[in-house]
Amino acid sequence: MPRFTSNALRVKTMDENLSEVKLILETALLVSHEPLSLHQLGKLFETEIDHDNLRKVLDEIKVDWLARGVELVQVATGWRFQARPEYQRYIDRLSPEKPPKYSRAVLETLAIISYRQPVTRGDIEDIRGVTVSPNILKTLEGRGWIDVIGNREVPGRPALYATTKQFLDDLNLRSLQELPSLDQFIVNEQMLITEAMPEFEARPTPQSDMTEADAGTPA
Amino acid sequence: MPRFTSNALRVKTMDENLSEVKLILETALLVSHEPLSLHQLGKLFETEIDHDNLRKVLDEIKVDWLARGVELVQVATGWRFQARPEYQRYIDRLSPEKPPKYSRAVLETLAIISYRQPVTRGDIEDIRGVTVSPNILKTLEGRGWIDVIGNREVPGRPALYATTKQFLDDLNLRSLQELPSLDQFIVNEQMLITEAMPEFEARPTPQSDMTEADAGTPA
Amino acid sequence: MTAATLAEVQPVARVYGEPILQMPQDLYIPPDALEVILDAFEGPLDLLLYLIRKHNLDILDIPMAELTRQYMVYVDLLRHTQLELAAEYLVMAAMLTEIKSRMLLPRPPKPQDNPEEDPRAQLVRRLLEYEQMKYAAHKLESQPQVGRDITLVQVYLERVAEVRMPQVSVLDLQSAWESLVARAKNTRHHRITRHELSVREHMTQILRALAHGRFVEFIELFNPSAGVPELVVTFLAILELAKERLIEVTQQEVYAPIYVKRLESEDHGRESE
Repeated sequence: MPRFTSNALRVKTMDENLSEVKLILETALLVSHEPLSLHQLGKLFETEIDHDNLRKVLDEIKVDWLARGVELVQVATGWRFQARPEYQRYIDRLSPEKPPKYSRAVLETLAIISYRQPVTRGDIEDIRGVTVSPNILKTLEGRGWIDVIGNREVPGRPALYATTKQFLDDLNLRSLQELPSLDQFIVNEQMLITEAMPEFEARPTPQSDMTEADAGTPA
Repeated sequence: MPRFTSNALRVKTMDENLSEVKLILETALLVSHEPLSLHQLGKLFETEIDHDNLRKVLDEIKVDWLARGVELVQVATGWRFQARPEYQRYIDRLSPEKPPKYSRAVLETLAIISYRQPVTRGDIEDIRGVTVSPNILKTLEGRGWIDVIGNREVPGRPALYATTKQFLDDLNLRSLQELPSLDQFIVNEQMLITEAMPEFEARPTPQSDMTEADAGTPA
Repeated sequence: MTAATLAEVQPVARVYGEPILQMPQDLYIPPDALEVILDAFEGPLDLLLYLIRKHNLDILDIPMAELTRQYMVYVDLLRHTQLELAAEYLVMAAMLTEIKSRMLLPRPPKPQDNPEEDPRAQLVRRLLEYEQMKYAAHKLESQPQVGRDITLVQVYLERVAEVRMPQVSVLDLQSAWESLVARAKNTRHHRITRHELSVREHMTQILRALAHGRFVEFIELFNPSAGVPELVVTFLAILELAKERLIEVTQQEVYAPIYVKRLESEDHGRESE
């Protein structure tokens, strides 16, 4: 293969030469798909550069990149530039995979626990009208969103579930009261025409509602 | 949807914020396999950054890289980092692999599609004066440089071909307007004799084939 | 063949192993060389263009007779090996013949509204169009190309396989609840008011505070600085918990401290779990 004379390397002073060597190394490392060994990096230049000197320049490049999102690292097969792990979350936003979704069963169970806590599995089953598989509760416990805060003193002493602090944090809520009010829904249910979706601001609720609700629940 | 707070962006001063934005943009562009549009770059951040500001930061990054072997450029689908042409010869020493060289038939077809789009295969044949083999179009489609953008509403509804954004990206162009101008052709019409001349390669000729074929054909 | 005017060192082609040092200078191409040479052209238009340019012919004054005769020779030779290409050369020959014949015919007086075009004009337009596209192809090829003249930066990113958790928003919860209620509408009503929610939240908090079966003084469960509504809600939560038999509220004597305790561990212990 014909080798072309490198103008870039035909320089006047040692310093200039070194800075050009540095640029060439940096460029090659930035475009390379795989790590480059000292041997490969040496092949970039017409004039031979011994490995000690190459290593010195690579160390300099490493220092140059210290405050950047990308770093020069040495791995088994050579040197490569790689993004610092802290930046992955930004880059991940570029190609958002569809996040997994919880099944309706999980969401409904979570909704019941959020709004009716503390509740037993039996309570959840009563409301949903179907059996609640232990996996659903395990999923939510595993996520750290619900936990058992006691047992109800009835035969079988069923566990009582409630939502955790982490649940509030993950949903960006300060307290359960910031959950959407369901008043609006009840109004709609009663076929009274109302406008928009419920809002999150605190609305005064008639005290009697709770009493009524309690009284209205069949024993 | 609740938005989670980004620590990296929760900074004290405007300056700090900006330098972090710059680092994130630079890192994403260095890592990305394809050009990133302003829209995509905006998605990197929690808080919205308008396109004007993004462009300003990109220009700053461009300036930062002026004295390096790599440059930030804008092409059809967005911004990307690429090695400066002056450094290509060094890079070639590492991986001498090159994309396939296209035949004149492929290149002429590509030229007609680029400059006369949208065109049907018939249009291409009219200009070139020969049948266009489906392989030629397949080659260009396979490269991602052309695609079918519709059909001409004439009998047979022939497919209309046009060039893709990737074609522009791969040719380092932002838009079709940046295609080399053909004005010069009209001026220098007479000087084209050598340029337009086909190149002949010393190719082994299937001599025996021809003789046989000639001999075998009844007169 | 006419004398060579160009001194070319590289053979342009080889025919039967013999190098052809230059392109034929005449319109006439020896049959031996024809196949090789025609291969080098993209078709009859390309060849015609080459011949015109090579001989510096005026594109508007093509020697039709000579060209046509030459094309017929090509067609004759080609039809044995490349029928399709032969057809294309034949079309060109026919076109050339037609142009020639129209030029030979005496021109009828032209009607004013339909001036007859020079029969060569269309061919010339095609030749120029084709030549321009050849020029465009040449220009495109010299355009810097990614992978050939441009290398893209590609920095490695070690993707930590992050387990992506489903995201749930408060609206998801609301709609889940609404669909529940819609389903259960005929049998019962679940009215969740903001007030009740805050009572329920406090019930959970109190149960957490009473973990491990310890006694907690009643007043410790209240946060006096939180305001009257908070105190009322806490009190309601304690009542509700007592009603649901989740806690036990005890007082030894009047005015003695009231203690609150979770009910479970006393009667049953944890072995039932």
